[in-house]
Formats: sequence, structure tokens, C-alpha cells
Amino acid sequence: LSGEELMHAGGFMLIGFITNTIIGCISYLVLKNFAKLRQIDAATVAGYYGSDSAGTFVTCKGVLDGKKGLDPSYNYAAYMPVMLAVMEIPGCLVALMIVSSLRKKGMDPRGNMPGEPGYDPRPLPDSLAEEVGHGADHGGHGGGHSSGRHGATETNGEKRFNSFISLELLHEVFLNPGLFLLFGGIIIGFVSQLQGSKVTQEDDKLFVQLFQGALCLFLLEMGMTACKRLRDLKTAGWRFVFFALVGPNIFATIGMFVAHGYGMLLGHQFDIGTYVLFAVLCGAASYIAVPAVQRLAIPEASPTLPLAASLGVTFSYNVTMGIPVYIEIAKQITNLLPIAGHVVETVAPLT
Amino acid sequence: LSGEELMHAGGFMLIGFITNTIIGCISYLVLKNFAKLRQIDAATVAGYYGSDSAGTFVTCKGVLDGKKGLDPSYNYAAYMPVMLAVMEIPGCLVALMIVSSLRKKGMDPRGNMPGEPGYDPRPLPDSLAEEVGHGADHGGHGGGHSSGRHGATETNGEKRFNSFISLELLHEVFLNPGLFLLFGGIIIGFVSQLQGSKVTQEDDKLFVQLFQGALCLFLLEMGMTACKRLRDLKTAGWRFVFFALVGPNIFATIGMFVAHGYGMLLGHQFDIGTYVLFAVLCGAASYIAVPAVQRLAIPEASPTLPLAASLGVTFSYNVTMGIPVYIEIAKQITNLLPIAGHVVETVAPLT
Amino acid sequence: LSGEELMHAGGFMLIGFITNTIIGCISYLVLKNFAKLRQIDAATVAGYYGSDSAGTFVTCKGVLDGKKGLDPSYNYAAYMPVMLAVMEIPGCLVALMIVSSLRKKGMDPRGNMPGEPGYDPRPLPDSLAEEVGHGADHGGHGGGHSSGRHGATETNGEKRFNSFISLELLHEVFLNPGLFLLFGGIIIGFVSQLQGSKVTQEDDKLFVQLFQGALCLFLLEMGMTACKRLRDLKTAGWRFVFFALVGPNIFATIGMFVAHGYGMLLGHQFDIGTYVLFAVLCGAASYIAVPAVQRLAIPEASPTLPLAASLGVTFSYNVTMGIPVYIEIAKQITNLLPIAGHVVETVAPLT
Amino acid sequence: MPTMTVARRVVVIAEKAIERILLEEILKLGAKGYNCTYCFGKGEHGLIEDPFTGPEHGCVRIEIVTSVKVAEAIMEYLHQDAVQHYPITSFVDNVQVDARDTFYR
Amino acid sequence: MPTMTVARRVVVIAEKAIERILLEEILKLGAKGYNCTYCFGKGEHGLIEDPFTGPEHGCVRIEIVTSVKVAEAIMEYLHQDAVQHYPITSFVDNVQVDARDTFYR
Amino acid sequence: MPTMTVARRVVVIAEKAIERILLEEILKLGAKGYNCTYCFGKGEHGLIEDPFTGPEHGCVRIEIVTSVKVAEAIMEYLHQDAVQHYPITSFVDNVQVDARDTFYR
Ligand SMILES: Nc1ncnc2c1ncn2[C@@H]1O[C@H](COP(=O)(O)O)[C@@H](O)[C@H]1O
Ligand SMILES: Nc1ncnc2c1ncn2[C@@H]1O[C@H](COP(=O)(O)O)[C@@H](O)[C@H]1O
Ligand SMILES: Nc1ncnc2c1ncn2[C@@H]1O[C@H](COP(=O)(O)O)[C@@H](O)[C@H]1O
Ligand code: NA
Ligand code: NA
Ligand code: NA
Repeated sequence: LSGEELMHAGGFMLIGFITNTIIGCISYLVLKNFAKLRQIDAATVAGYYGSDSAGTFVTCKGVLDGKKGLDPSYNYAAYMPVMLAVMEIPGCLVALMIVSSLRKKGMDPRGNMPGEPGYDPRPLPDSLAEEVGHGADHGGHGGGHSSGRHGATETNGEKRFNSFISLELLHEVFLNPGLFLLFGGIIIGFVSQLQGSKVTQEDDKLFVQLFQGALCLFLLEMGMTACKRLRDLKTAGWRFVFFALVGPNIFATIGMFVAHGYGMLLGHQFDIGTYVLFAVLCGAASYIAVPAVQRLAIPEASPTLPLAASLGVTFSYNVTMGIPVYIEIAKQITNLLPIAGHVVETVAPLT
Repeated sequence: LSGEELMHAGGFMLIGFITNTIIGCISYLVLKNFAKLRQIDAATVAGYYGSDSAGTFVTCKGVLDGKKGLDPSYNYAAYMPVMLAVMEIPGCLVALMIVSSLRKKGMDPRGNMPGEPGYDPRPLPDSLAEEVGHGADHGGHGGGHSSGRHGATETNGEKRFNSFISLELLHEVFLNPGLFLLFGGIIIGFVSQLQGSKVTQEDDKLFVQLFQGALCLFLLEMGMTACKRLRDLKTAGWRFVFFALVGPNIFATIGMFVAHGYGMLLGHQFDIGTYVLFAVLCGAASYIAVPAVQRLAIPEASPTLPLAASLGVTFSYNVTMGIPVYIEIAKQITNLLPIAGHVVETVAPLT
Repeated sequence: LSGEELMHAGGFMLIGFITNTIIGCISYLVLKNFAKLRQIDAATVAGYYGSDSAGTFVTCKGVLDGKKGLDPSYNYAAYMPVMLAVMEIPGCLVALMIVSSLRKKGMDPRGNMPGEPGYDPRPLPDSLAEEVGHGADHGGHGGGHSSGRHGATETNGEKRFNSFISLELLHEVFLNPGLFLLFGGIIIGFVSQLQGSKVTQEDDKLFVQLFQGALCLFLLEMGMTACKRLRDLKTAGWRFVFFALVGPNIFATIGMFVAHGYGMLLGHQFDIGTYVLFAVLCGAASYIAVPAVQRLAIPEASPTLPLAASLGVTFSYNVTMGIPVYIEIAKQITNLLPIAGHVVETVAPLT
Repeated sequence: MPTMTVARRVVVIAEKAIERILLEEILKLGAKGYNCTYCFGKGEHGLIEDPFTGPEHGCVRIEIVTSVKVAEAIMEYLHQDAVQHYPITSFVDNVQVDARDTFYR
Repeated sequence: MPTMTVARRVVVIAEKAIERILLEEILKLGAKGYNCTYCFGKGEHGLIEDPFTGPEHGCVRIEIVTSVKVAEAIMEYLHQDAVQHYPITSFVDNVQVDARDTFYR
Repeated sequence: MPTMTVARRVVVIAEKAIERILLEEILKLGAKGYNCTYCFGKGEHGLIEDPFTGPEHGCVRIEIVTSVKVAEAIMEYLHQDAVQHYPITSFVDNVQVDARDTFYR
């Protein structure tokens, strides 16, 4: 990676991080006011959409690899996998920040806010508190766990528990699946490299073919898991489903315009592939990293609703209709607003 | 599929359905009288052989794909996968009909008929019926569950249970694995089609290769599962094993003569591949769909005996010796009884 | 396999068997005196290193297959897989012999020898022996199970248990994974052969490619399992880790000199590939066959220590740095000590 | 010593084919929760195995901690004629639950 | 209220390597049935793990509902010297079974 | 008849995310051993499923045979405020252990 490219990559990552953070905040507002979700669920689902999905990224990369052989404009920048890892983080942070502010505003142990139906400030249902004979004095179960404790002192058992949760949380937020894919690739490259270059050359063609085969199997399996998640949509309402379907397109388009703006700023025309991959990083919603964060840090949120949207609807849309649509939008943007001095060889529209 | 071909396909499916039904009935009679099985087990195993096996079909298709590259006569009609789905149903229906008639003839809860050893008409061992203090009045456990109930009125708990069983049964009989293979293929075609035809063209060669690789793994795994099933043959006796080995050949040959007759009727000479695939649909025995039907509708039958024959013996025979034998028979039939006006280019015998 | 080659193979197998036995004994002495391990653990780990590893063998074969296409000297003798099966046995026998002699020298039920810390000759903690009311008279729990029983007569329950253990032991020692690989390969060859040679020819190129793809996945998975095993090294001490890293190189080099000596004896120059595969058979440590033997016959040994070395350190080293190093050593040996009358075409050093 | 209350634990082991209907009925009869583990075993119906996923997925072991009344209703449901024809085994015992918990009431 | 009879439940947790012999002996000693779940755990022998299929397949938890006499015979068998050398843990308690059932007698 | 002593069995069912910390604490509180099975179920928090490995890996069922004192300490730990926010269920009962065994003491 030349110096100039490194500078491009650094800037692009920063922009990507900010874009996904904004997407997270937009999702929260839309879900709270338009889709009328509980604030705790709106914050959690916003975390999903403010992050990205390794699976969708890999699928999109597979499609582009298949095309770039015949049409070089489908190429993409080599540092995109690093973007995948970086842009997984903002969603988690957005969700954690909103949730901790909700806790401060007195969220009850079931996750309802004052004014929301079912709000029950009493601590966890130990109405038998009086019946507690000579048990260790527990005082009320303050809301929330790590933060916002009032009353009972923390036993060292609880201290160990809370530190475990925070450590695991850091692990989930920063060691996200994007990183594993990145390091996995590097290690395999290193191992086959070590066993003599002849092996790797021959492997390249095989590797791409095997990769695409494995990709189909992965998509088939994910498709089945996604369908199972759809069942949980019944309780959600059409507005939520509408968000899960339309949202990705809006966020992807925002992403492509941001990438185009950054290109104009640098006077450098990115390849179509880079546009599409960046679109997918913005438009996709996480279903591995953020669910793990949710299980650890937001036990009060609904365990089924967020996955129904991110895996059931958004993932299925992205890997079938989404990617071709984003390719088409990317071509329109580059054709209609060419960056001064750079004429993009006209690419045959999608046949 | 042109109009004429559609008509051929429709007729062929009807003939296939009838052929498998007849094969089911023949199996029941042979198993009851020759192999001396309990009538409940004979009916269940007959259901296995009156159905077909997606695994054997896919293996045979793989072998034919490998050959048709060099010798076009190994081609097969495009609608054969639909035949797979249709010809899976008769076996289930044959078994269910025979079993319900057995229940009417007073089969006991363990599945024995009057006159069979161990016949014990008393309902399920609740000899302690008298000891039942003031429990809800149950009256006797009539034989059989959904049909043929005499005595105790059905509680609504039981009604829900029985309707669940019937619904699941419909699901198993008509949504058989053949359909999943069919739809699976269509969806993958649709998804890769959506991502631009260039991808699918390139995929074709890869797809066939990957398909054959996956087929080998599937066969290896099935082989190991099949061997485990062989252990249950110990209690069965040599006549049962003889049926499981010779039966497929007879049923396959019947199938090929039926196909040849249909060809003569239409004055249309089918490819060798179509003959062989139809032979496999008749000669193979199910080990996914019918076991599921058995678990739901025929709990009294032996859980191990039918699988020992259909998976342990018949599947292993079909995927190793069976397919080459059926190819040879198909060639003999087309050579010895050419359909008027159609000279089949002589195909080099199996080297 | 010509007559002469058969004779070579037979001799080579005998030499391989003896070499691995010697390696096992060397390991025991080094582990006991240098790495200061308990004698029971030293014997068990020696069993691991006196055996070989199917996974490492297959990986090395994959690397050689990749290279021999361009440089025939990387070829290897066809009977090497049989060597894999034969050279898996000595390690198990070495461990079993040492352990039975330890039992005779009064090893306690926890596996400690007289003089080792924690030695507690009292039988298994049934200090409550006196409290045992009118239970069947058990007498002391003699040390060790099958051999070295003193006191209580064997109930027939115990006889059945011991015979079960011995039978399973024979099964594990002689039906080792090497054999499965060998037979698996033969069966797949037979099945694809049966379905007409055209299929196999086409399969060959596909087979090698698929094989290498599967190999990468296998290595990735093994790598992750190996990392998990590393955690258990914490309690082991640096000397043990040093043995697990350096040992394989020494044993592999011993192996190659033995092979070279055997070549000189026969006046026949083996290919580089044969040297490397033999080196891997000597240098690698088992992690499937011997752990199974340990679970059955040496329950007193530590369940985690041996695997941490053989899988965590040695396997990871072999499949990354080991194989290229052994290739280099093999070249040096054949160049520096050419076998009279055989000039080895100079092979380009490892680029 | 935290005060404990007594609750009933029902264990049902049945073939996986009727898992869904059993869980639905158990909740309808008033149970607040359950936990399930896949298992294999031998009983009057012989070894039940899923030919593909192997034995350990043949049966399901459902453990329900609930009140005495609901436990009785569940046992009564399981001993109906239609259900009895399927491989199913059930037994009950008492467990102590922390007085502060209400997961079973 | 259906009448219940008391039966003994024996739980044996042992390493998977000796699963087959244990199940054979349990049936020989008179048990009518059993159910098994694969599990992992820690005891005197440290964590038992199958290096490949992962921890959850290291041990097998066998649950046997049977008569008092057979339960005793099983516990006696499990405490024999040869068996005790292997990682094995066992404990017993009572369960109530519906009077109409005979799966354990 | 082998003499038996009475021991306490604690069963904890919790979400897999907090499996490691729970097992560490259980040993710190004095338990000598435990056995775990992966399971799925429904409770106040609704069905807990791992989106990939399927439901049967959603929760972990930890069974601990130990002394009365340690059992109490475990139950006390599990009912702390921080822990209670997570999907977790626990109950206790008595089991009989062969007098010769010390795996739980
Ligand atoms: N005596 C028993 N103790 C424990 N589990 C049993 C017993 N009998 C049967 N089971 C379990 O219940 C399932 C069905 O029992 P059955 O209806 O007797 O075939 C079996 O697959 C076993 O897993
Ligand atoms: N105190 C205990 N409570 C529950 N299970 C145990 C206990 N001790 C041991 N186990 C189980 O029994 C197996 C063998 O125990 P051990 O022979 O003590 O290593 C362990 O792997 C655990 O799964
Ligand atoms: N009444 C119950 N009986 C048995 N298991 C339960 C019960 N309630 C909850 N569980 C188990 O405990 C886990 C967590 O419970 P909860 O915190 O209520 O969501 C659930 O996933 C179930 O597996
Ligand atoms: Na996003
Ligand atoms: Na058939
Ligand atoms: Na070795």
C-alpha cells in the first residue's frame, strides 16, 4: 500500500466510522418515532444498523470477484476488509450510549421507560421482599446492573461479575468478526506462502472457485436461519418491517454519496467496487457482533425482534436484490457527477 | 418445456405414481408371506420401497452428468426432479392405508395382530387401571390413536394432539425432500441469475465440479450411517436381507419396462439417462420422508428394521453396483426392442 | 508394486517401526530427567511422540503434491500411507509397557510414584472404609486396574469391565486413523471406478483441487483447536515447551538419516518426498490414536498436558515451519552424502 | 439461610417428533417455563435414533419447575390414550426454590 | 389426583470412553430403560474434553429410573475397584411415577 | 446395602453468555465439581436462541452436587442484583451419595 493510498484509507475509515454512527442515530430516531418501538428496543436495533455484516460484505466481494474478471471497473480497494472491521464498532457504541442514558432516566428491570406501557419501577419481582426472613440484607434491586446502582453495596462477588461483563463487552465490541476474517485471510496466506509460492499460485484459481462454492453453501444456510427469524416479525408491526426493507437502501445510498464526496475532496475517482462495498458496509445490519453485545450489556431488550429485522429481512434483501441495486446506483452516481479530470469508461448497464 | 414435452411429463408422472404404488403393494405381500414379517412391519417397509430416495437420485444424476459429457445418450429429461417429488408420495399412502386397515382388524398397542405371537389385546399396560383412585375417568386405552377409538371420549387436549399429528403428517408426506431439492436448485439459480448472468456462466463448470465433490462426501457419510444400520439386521433373518438386495433390481427393471412401454405408446424413444433415473426412482427405498411418516403415524412399528433394509442394504447396493447394472439393463432394453422408426445409435457397452 | 519395491517397503516399515519405538524411549528419558515430569505423564507423552499423526502426514502429502507437478524430485513412494498406519503402533506400545512397569513399582491411584510429591499409597479415598456398614466386602482398592491387583477377588462385573477395556484398547492401537485414511482412499477409488473410468479421470484433477481445499479448512480448524490446547501449557514449565518445539526437529532428522542409511544399504536413492514424509512420521506426535489409548489404559495421567504439547505446539510447528525445514534438511543430506552410482539431479534450493 | 419454598419438578422424555405439541400444551396447562435437552435412550420402544444427526438427537428431555396443581395437570395430559402410544416417559419430584424467585409461579 | 408410586433415580456421570460398557451393565443389572445426555464438567480428574468435538461431548450423563433393588445393584457395580479408576460420579434420589406406568418396573 | 450420605444438588440454568463467570464463581465458593449440558428453554425472558448453532446451544444447565453450606452460598451469589438481570433460574434438592465417595466434599 503506497503512502498516498494509506492516507486515502485512513481518511476513508474515519469517514466510514462517522457515517455508520450517523446511520445508527437516524435508525434510533426513526424506530422510536416512526416504528413506535420501546426505546430500549429502538436503541438495540439502531446498534444493529449502525454496525455492518461480515456475511453481506463477503457475499458482495464474491459477486464483485466474479464480475471484475470481465470488467475491471468492478475492482475495489485492497483495504476494504479493514473498513469492515472498523465500521463494525460505531453501532455497538451508539447502542451502549443510548441504553446507559435510558438507565439514568429510570428504565425498569424489564426495559420499560416511565410512560411506556408496563412500566414497573419496583425492582425485580421480589414482592416477597418482606417475606425474606433472615436472608442477607439485599435492599432493593436497583435498576440496571453495571451503572446506576443505588442502595445496596456491591459484594465482591458482584464486583467480579461486573468486571467480567465489561471485559467480555470490550472483547465483543473490538474483536469483531470482521477482524477474524481479516486475520484468517492473512494467516492462510502466510501458511500457504511458507509452503513454497508454487502452492499459492496454483491455489489462487482454486481458491476463488472454492470460495464461491463455500459462499453458496453459506448463503443457503443463512437463508434458512433468516427464514426462521421471520416468525418473530409477527409481533412487530408493518412499520418495523418497512424500516428493515427500505432502510438499507437509504443508508447504502447515503454511504455512496459520502464516498463520492470524499472522492471529490481528494480529486480521486474510486472504482465502482469500492462504492458498492462501502454501500454494503453502511446498508447492512450486524447479526453476530451486536447480538453478542446485546446479550452481555442489554439483557432487558427483546432477544428476538432485532434479529428478525437484521437477519430475517435486511440480510435476505441485501444478498438477493440489494447488491445489484447498489451496483446500479453506484454507476448512476459516477456517470452523472463525474469527478473533474476523471472520465469513467462507460460501463455497460446491468444486463 | 414445450407443450408436447409437458404432456409427456404429465403422463410419465402419473405412470410413475402408479408404478411406485404397485411396487409398494408387491413389497407388502412379499414381506408378509415370504419374509414372514409382522404385518405392521411389512406395511411400514412396503411404504419405504413404494417411495423413492432423493440421495440415490442425486447420485445417479451425478454419474450421468459425468458420462453425458462424452456420450450424449446418457442425457435425461429435464423434468425428472419433479418425478422425484411426485413418486415419493405413493409409498407413504400405501403404508398409511394398510396400517389403518390393520388397526380396524384389532391391532394391539404394540403393533401385533390377532394370531401373531405376543398379541395382547388389553390396552397399554395399565393393569393398574383399578388402582386409579379418583383420577379423571379414563376408560380403556382404545387401540390406535387417531382412528378406531372406542370408548373414552376425546378430551380437547387429545383433539389438539391428534390434529397436530395429522397436520405434521400432511407436511411430511407432501413436502418431501424431493421438493426441497427442486426448490433449492431453483432458488440458487435465481440468486446467481440476479447477480448478473456472467456469474452463472462461469459457475456452471464450477458448479458441476463442486457438486460432484460434495456428492462424494455425501456418499462417504451416508456409507458410514448405512453401515451402522446394518447392525439392526441381525434380528431380521436372511429372507428380509434377500428382499432388500434383490428387490431393487426387480423393481428397477419393472420401472424400465414400464417406461419403455410408455415410450412405445407415444412412439417416442427416451434417452438412456431417463430410463436409468426412472429405474432408480422405482428401485430405491426412502430413508428420510417415510421414516418421518412412520414416527408420526405408525409408532407401533419397529424403529430399526425398515432403515436397516432401505439405508443399510438397498442404498449401499444402489450407489455402488446398482446404478451401473441399471445402465446396462436400460441399454439392453433399448437395443433389443427398438421403438418403430427410432434407431438408437449403438452405445459402446460399459467398459 | 513390483517384487523389489515390495521388499523395500517391508524393510522400510520394519525400520520405521523400530525408529519410532526408539524415539518413544528417548522422549520418556528426556521428559523424565530434563523436563522433570511425573513418570506417568512422561510415559504418556512419550507414547504421543513415539507414534505419528495422520493430519500432519496428509498436510505434508498435500504440500508435496503441489510441488511435484513442477519438480518430480518431490515425488514419494506409493506405500507411504501404509507406513503411516504401521508407525502409529510403537508409541502406544511404549507407553503401555512403561505404565505397566510403573504400576508394578507401586504407582498410587492418582498416578504418583513412591518419592514423587503427593504420593499416597492408600487406595482410592475411601477413608470411610470403616464406615462401610454391611456393604459387600471390598477390601482395599488395589492400585491399577487390569494388572497388579492384590486382595479382593474380581467380581464377574469387574471381569466384563476389564475385558471390555482390553478389547477397546486393541481396537484403538491397531485400528488407528492411518488405517481409516488408507481404506477410505481405496473405497472411494473403488466406488468411482465402478461408475465407469471416465468419471474417475475427470475426478483426478478435481480430486486434487478439492483435496487441497479441504486440507486448508482442516488446517484452519486444527489451528483453532491447537490454540485452545496451548492454555494448558501454563502449568507445564518452559522445559516441556522446549521439548515440544525442538523434539520434532531432532526426531525428524534422525528419521531422515535412518532412511538415508537404509537407502545406502540397498544402494537405492529414495525421492526427496519419501525422505520428508518419513521425517514427518518420526517427528510428528499423535493427537487422535494415543489420546484414545490414554483414556482407556492410563486414566491416572493428566488429560491436558500431553495434548498441549502434541497438538498445541508440535502440530502447529510442523504444519507451518516444520515441513519446509524438513524439505531443506532432506536436500542437504541427499546432496552431501550421495549414494554411490546415483547422482541426484541438483534440485533448486527452496526459493 | 435464604428461605426456600417447595415447587414440583416434572421431567418428560419423549420422541422429538412430538416435541412442539408437548411444549405448547405444557404452557397452555399453566407452566411458566421449561428447559429442554436433546438426549437418547432406551425404553419400551427400543433405541430411538435420528438416522442422520445421530442418537443424541433422538429424544428430548423436558424439565418443568412449576406448581403442584400444574404438575398434576401435565401428568394427566401425558397419560391420555392418544399420547401414550408414542415413546414417552415422565416422572415428578420436589425441588426447593428461593423464596424471592417467581419463575415457576 | 392420579396416584403415584415411588421409584429410585440413579444419575451416573462418566467419561464417554466407558459409555458402552456402563449401559450394557446397567441393563444386565435389571434396569428397564435409561436416558443419556452428553455433557462436560470438572471433578477430581480435571476438565475432560474431546479434542475435536469440543467439551460438550467429553462425558455422558446417564439417568436411570428404576426399582430400589436395581438402583442398589447399579451403585454397587459402579463402586468396584476397576470402575473407580475412571472419571465417574454417581448419586441417587427418589422420584414419583404415575401408578399407571411400568416403564421402570 | 451401601450406606449413603445426603448431599445438596444445585441446578442453575443460565444464558451461555455468562457461563464462564458462573463456573469460576461456583468453584471459588467451594464446590468440588459440576457438570454442564447445553439446553434451550423458555422463562421470563422468552426463548433464548443462538442464531447459528440453533436453540439447543442457547442456555447452559449446570448441576452441582455439593455440601449444604456451599449450596447456600451459591444460591446467595445467584440472587445478587447484578446477576439477577440476566436470564437465570436456579433450584435445589437433596440427593444421596455413596458413603465411600468424596467427589462432593
Ligand atoms: N427407566 C427409564 N429411565 C430413564 N429414562 C427412560 C426410562 N425408560 C425410558 N426412558 C426414556 O424415555 C424414552 C421413551 O421411552 P419408551 O416410551 O419406554 O420407549 C426412551 O427413549 C428413554 O430415553
Ligand atoms: N460435585 C459434582 N457435581 C456434579 N458433577 C460432578 C461433580 N464432580 C464430578 N462431576 C462430573 O463427573 C465427571 C467425572 O468426575 P471425576 O471422576 O471427579 O473427574 C466430571 O467430568 C463431572 O462432569
Ligand atoms: N419454570 C421453569 N422450569 C424449568 N426451566 C426454566 C423455567 N423457567 C426458566 N427456565 C430456564 O431458565 C432459563 C432462563 O429463565 P428466565 O430468566 O426466566 O428467562 C430459560 O431459558 C429456561 O431454559
Ligand atoms: Na450499517
Ligand atoms: Na421405490
Ligand atoms: Na513420531
